Amino acid sequence: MGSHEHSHDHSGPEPLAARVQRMTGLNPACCYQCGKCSAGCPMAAETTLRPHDVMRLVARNRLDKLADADGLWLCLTCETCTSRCPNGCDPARTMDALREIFAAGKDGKPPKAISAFHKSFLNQVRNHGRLFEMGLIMSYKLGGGPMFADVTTTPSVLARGKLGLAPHNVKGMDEVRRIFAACAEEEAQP
Amino acid sequence: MDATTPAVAGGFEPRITAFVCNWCTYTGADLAGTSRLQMASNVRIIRLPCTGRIDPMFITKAFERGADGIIVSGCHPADCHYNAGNYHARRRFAIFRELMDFLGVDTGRITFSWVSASEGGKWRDVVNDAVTRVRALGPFTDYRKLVVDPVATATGVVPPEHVGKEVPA
Amino acid sequence: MKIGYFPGCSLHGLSREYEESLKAIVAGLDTELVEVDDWSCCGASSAHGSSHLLGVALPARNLAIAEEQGLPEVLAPCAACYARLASARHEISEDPQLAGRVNNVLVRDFKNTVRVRSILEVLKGQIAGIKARATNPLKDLKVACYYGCLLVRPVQVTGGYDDPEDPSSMEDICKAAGAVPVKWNRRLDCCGGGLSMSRTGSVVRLSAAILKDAKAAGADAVVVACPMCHSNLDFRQKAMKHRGAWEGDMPVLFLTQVVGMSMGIDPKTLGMGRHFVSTDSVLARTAGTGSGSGTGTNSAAAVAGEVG
Amino acid sequence: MARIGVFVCHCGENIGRTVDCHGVAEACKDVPGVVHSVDYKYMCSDPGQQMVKNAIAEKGLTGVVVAACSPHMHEKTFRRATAGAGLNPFLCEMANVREHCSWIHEDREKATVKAVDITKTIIEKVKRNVPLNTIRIPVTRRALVIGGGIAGIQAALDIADGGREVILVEKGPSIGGHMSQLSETFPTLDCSQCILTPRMVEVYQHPRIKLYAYSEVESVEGYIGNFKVTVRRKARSVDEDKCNGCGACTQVCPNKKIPSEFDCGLGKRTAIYVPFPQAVPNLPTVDRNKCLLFMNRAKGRPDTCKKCADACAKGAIDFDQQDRLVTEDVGAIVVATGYQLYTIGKDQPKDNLKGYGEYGYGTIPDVIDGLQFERLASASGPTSGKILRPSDGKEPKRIVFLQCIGSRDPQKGMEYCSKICCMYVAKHTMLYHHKVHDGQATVFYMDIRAAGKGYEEFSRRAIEEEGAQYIRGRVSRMWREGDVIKILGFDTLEGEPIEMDADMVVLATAMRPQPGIDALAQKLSVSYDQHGFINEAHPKLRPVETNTAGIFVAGACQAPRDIPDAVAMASATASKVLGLFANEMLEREPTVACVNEANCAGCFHCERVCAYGAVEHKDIKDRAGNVVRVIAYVNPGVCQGCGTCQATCPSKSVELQGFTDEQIWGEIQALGV
Ligand SMILES: Cc1cc2nc3c(=O)[nH]c(=O)nc-3n(C[C@H](O)[C@H](O)[C@H](O)COP(=O)(O)OP(=O)(O)OC[C@H]3O[C@@H](n4cnc5c(N)ncnc54)[C@H](O)[C@@H]3O)c2cc1C
Ligand SMILES: Cc1cc2nc3c(=O)[nH]c(=O)nc-3n(C[C@H](O)[C@H](O)[C@H](O)COP(=O)(O)OP(=O)(O)OC[C@H]3O[C@@H](n4cnc5c(N)ncnc54)[C@H](O)[C@@H]3O)c2cc1C
Ligand code: SF4
Ligand code: SF4
Ligand code: SF4
Ligand code: SF4
Ligand code: SF4
Ligand code: SF4
Ligand code: SF4
Ligand code: SF4
Repeated sequence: MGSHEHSHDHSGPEPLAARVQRMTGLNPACCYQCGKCSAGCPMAAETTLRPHDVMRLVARNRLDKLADADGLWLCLTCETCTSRCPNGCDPARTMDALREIFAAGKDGKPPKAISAFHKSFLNQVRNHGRLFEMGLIMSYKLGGGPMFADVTTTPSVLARGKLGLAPHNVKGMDEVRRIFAACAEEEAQP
Repeated sequence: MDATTPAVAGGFEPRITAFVCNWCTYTGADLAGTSRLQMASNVRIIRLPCTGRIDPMFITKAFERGADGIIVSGCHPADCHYNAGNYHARRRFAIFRELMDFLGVDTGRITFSWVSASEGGKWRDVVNDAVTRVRALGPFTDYRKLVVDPVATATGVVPPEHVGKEVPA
Repeated sequence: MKIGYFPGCSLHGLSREYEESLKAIVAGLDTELVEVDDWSCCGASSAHGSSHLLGVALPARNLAIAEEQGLPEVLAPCAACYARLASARHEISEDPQLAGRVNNVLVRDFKNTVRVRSILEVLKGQIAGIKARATNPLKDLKVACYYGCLLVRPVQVTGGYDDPEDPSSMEDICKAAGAVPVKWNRRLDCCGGGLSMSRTGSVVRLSAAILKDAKAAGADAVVVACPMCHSNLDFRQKAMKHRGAWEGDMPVLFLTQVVGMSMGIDPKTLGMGRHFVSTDSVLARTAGTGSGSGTGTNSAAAVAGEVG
Repeated sequence: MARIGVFVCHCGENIGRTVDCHGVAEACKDVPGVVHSVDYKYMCSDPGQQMVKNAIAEKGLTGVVVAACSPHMHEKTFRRATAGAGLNPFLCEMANVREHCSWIHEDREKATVKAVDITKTIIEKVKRNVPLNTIRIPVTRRALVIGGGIAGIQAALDIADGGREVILVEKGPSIGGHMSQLSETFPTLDCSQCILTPRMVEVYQHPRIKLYAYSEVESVEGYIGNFKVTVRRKARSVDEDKCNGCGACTQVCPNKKIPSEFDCGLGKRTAIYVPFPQAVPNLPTVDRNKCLLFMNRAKGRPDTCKKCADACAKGAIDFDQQDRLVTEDVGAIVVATGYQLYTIGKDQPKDNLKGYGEYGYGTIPDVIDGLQFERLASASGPTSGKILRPSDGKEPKRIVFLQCIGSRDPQKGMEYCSKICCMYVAKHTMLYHHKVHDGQATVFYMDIRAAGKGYEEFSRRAIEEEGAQYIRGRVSRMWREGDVIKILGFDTLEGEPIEMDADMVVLATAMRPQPGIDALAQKLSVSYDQHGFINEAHPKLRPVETNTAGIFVAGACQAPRDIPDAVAMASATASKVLGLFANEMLEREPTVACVNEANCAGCFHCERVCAYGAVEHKDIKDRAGNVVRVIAYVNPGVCQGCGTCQATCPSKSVELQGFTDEQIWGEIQALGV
């Protein structure tokens, strides 16, 4: 999670807006709800929470509403919202922070297919230092991703010499694992 | 005077000199008067056109002459009657405060505040707070430290002789 | 010129033709790529959504190694890697606190001195060389230059080497290679990026709209500079057809392949055979010197007036 | 030897209740230099004032201290009384023992001690006071107005009607400014030309207005009441005395394809041109960048063309005319240089990346700005008032307006609200619906800011009665497909993305100050904000003055302004100017700074901190006339008496009269008993 240098002496839980501001260094109150972010968001047609909704709910400390919605998980991190926001609000970064909050598992859960993908991805990196794509597909399917999609195309991918069958580890695996461990440890602190 | 003089029956009563601008704080203090806001009687006001006119040497001089605490107060930032005088004052006093700190003078003896013409109540609070704080700090005795001339230190220029000279009555 | 090189996972996997073509063209451009020693994954779209620190530390490890190698700048040809590396560099330089935490995690003395370059930035600097070596200029090849999301924005991260809303560097590079960029509208729209596997439907919708617009503008091929864009636009065309979102075959080329073709490099060396949508139509139009390949004049006429 | 008189006032019970006034008077008697010390019930009453006068006469006082109320209350009263007795009024000061003492304390003993202290500080100050004389500055009673938009026109007319001469300098070939480009004006929809043209003619014919059109201010020297202004009269290549405005020259000029500035590029003009038919002065101007003859000259080729000269029966065309510099003495200056619209898209320099590529302005021909729409809607415009889009001349059936483009956008544009665009967009939708009966106007907005008399009613009318569709949300991107503009927006009230087709789009772009305003402001030494708008002296109480005395500001060069605002400001500046011109001499308080020439080291720290530009450079010459030293000189006409220079001067060479170091040391001294 974000920086921990500030200690919070007030007893209640930290309001979401303050928490996000601490994590991102951006003030959610800067958003004046113009909707330019959502107007350009490629996923606006598919999600129930668009970037400007997310900004509003953060400003209003509505962790509950954010937890129930798909918007965070469908975001493509394409930065369209961020680069067009008149106020420099950076909704993409805000969503990262929220995903981080939810990924920690205490406040809600990402949809299965998507979390399975990210989990598989990060496992590949943790175990090999690089992405082993064949391994990613396998572990993703096993981990809860849609079972049959793409399976039919895999052989053609192999035929074009695109997928390696055996993982290659980086030499500095110790360091990569240490990075993961250290980040996890820092995250785990209250 | 020396530090023992003010130790009257009720204990130590600090002497505080206030340097205030004519347009905001002096008028705010007038308003406190017209509103009959009661406050500690330890403060003596010196009126200047603008906080921009206040030379840090006034403060050292006042300490030297027996003040236990100082108040400097003018218009709120951006409200200066003269546009920018208080801006220059703020910069000057930031440096001055560091210098006082460096000399070991408790900066709690010096209060900087902004009091507008409509803030009679705030002026009363500034006065009462300063008196309480300085009373707790006790009499100011180490004004000898101030013999080092802050302006000279800050600017490298020694002020000319006539500064502070006594005028024969 | 020596420049650090961060291939990233995709260039060693799904998009190895990108690396193949890149290496083939730089050989002719007096640029030497020095691979970052023992580089590791930048974390791509997964790390930063699960832990901000991880999303910064993974790219930072690579930048730190490059720094130790004495490399002043690193090329990340994959747009996603570029975005992760450049944004890590940006965030660390903006936030000394974060810099401290990253150094703690890496256990390295990383000073964040390495500049991160996109493929567009590097090739833009080589335009004269590309022009000079274009022995097989792609005269009639009408290309739709596709930037996608992360190559030119946000400016805070890219440093503004190109306009985020009206970029021109890819077109300039294609022009130097003798190709004819078409004017089209969806060159900055997102293709669906990282949702490729987990939410194919979204990718099909977004990518098909891009291909349709390119086709309407009269493009013979779409040019990309990102393995993820390539895979969504090329590999997913089958799924698009299957779902009725797109018909036709639009070859999708890496920018490096376009440059390579203009230099007359063997298509095989450029990895042209690795695409899912055949590139034969493209190769056919540019075979030889590109002078009189009279095919496809119908669409050429249609766009001749619009191209810059 | 000082002879000070002290007068302690009881103010009835107001002071007397808590302060032992008699005791104070007695205590002051012991202060060295005090020769007279009394107390009295009401000092400001006639007998009270008489006591002061008598004491001055009888005791030969050299200074007066009245310990009473705040100087803000009665300083003037007692200074007048002092002067009445023949003593310099600045030798009288008040000790505030009421507001600052009797009214805020209850303890009589403490209050009395404090009252003595207060009175003693003022006694010590007055001992060090010196006689000061009111500063009198002669005033040249002519005014300069810079900028001939509606604001400049109004200011010039008001001053001239008030009986004073005015010089009006306009950089363009005609006066009129942006108002002359407008079609109809909110909130009443009256024709802009109809109300403006008579005023322009009035300027031209006014016996007391000297109009310098096609001219710019070259330099300004001096200070309030005494400015010397040099004006560059740019060469029009037309002799104003000979030309009768027949227009024959413009008919024959072969270079007819120049985008007209007046029509915002939607119409064309010739190289010799009159910007619009009602131009004042009605004189043509040769655009030397576009005239074939001058283009030839630039290439070193012989003069050819000359068609205009051949056509001119008056022989008025003068290709060899040069810029002329004229100098004028004026006492006051009004700055009214107006605004420009935020130029985006093509005009935007690419390297600062502040353009709006996402809206295609400059690349999509049917994306235009508000002033271009005004020209389309204007009966005298390039389309004779028909709303026709630039690309193909078709009437747009679906028109979309985008508000706040470049405004309220700290990332790419200006963070401020341009104030007038909500209103002119509402106006544009009405004009459009009046002209295109089967058309639909849609507005993307964030807030509707219509805070003026009749403004809210006006914008509601656009929506309720005239059918404009208002959608709350900013558009993200626009592009062209075929001849349709595709708009990607979001309706934040409905919560849905919108993809909309339009035939034409109008961007309500931000209002910014005129280019070159910074250079002009520097010449005038007035300050401007980070956007280039001229700063007013006080945002509430001195809205049309600048912080340089004698220079005033009106209209959209101070902030985004509509016509009623601009005109109100202009009239206010005129009343300020006329007030200044009411007397031949300007009187000022003598509490100004004064440089000790012997000590001044010429470091000019004082100059840097003076917000009023009162510090000037003065050459000290030896007998041979060589400059040996440059020192500071404070212009008493400009100095406002803040004293910042004095606190800054490292060698204490500049002193504020009435608040000298000696006086203040004296006060401090008095407190330290
Ligand atoms: C699209 C649009 C529609 C509008 N509609 C309305 C409306 O319906 N109702 C309404 O009340 N307001 C309207 N306005 C606002 C109106 O245009 C302004 O309020 C008004 O023009 C301001 O007048 P001004 O004299 O301050 O500035 P300007 O009109 O800009 O005049 C300034 C003059 O100064 C000259 N100048 C500039 N610099 C110099 C220099 N250095 N030396 C000499 N001369 C110089 C310029 O050439 C110009 O002639 C509209 C504005 C826009 C953009
Ligand atoms: C809650 C509130 C907050 C505000 N805050 C701000 C702010 O922060 N900043 C700001 O710029 N503005 C503010 N304003 C606006 C500000 O109060 C007005 O702009 C300003 O007071 C108007 O001054 P005025 O002289 O026109 O009218 P008034 O202040 O109303 O003065 C009119 C005077 O005329 C007298 N009078 C009335 N009729 C007659 C008569 N027939 N004969 C003789 N005398 C008469 C009245 O007794 C009164 O003294 C605020 C207003 C409100 C309501
Ligand atoms: S995040 Fe930015 S673009 Fe989105 S609604 Fe808020 S201010 Fe507008
Ligand atoms: S970064 Fe996410 S929220 Fe922002 S525009 Fe892209 S998909 Fe939408
Ligand atoms: S001079 Fe002032 S204090 Fe004295 S009676 Fe008059 S108002 Fe009251
Ligand atoms: S033809 Fe001659 S007189 Fe007529 S407008 Fe032109 S310059 Fe003036
Ligand atoms: S010389 Fe020719 S081109 Fe120049 S203004 Fe006269 S007619 Fe026009
Ligand atoms: S006046 Fe209206 S349109 Fe103009 S900037 Fe302000 S809110 Fe936006
Ligand atoms: S600051 Fe003092 S010494 Fe320096 S120029 Fe001004 S008056 Fe002279
Ligand atoms: S007193 Fe103030 S206004 Fe006068 S010269 Fe000094 S700084 Fe300038």
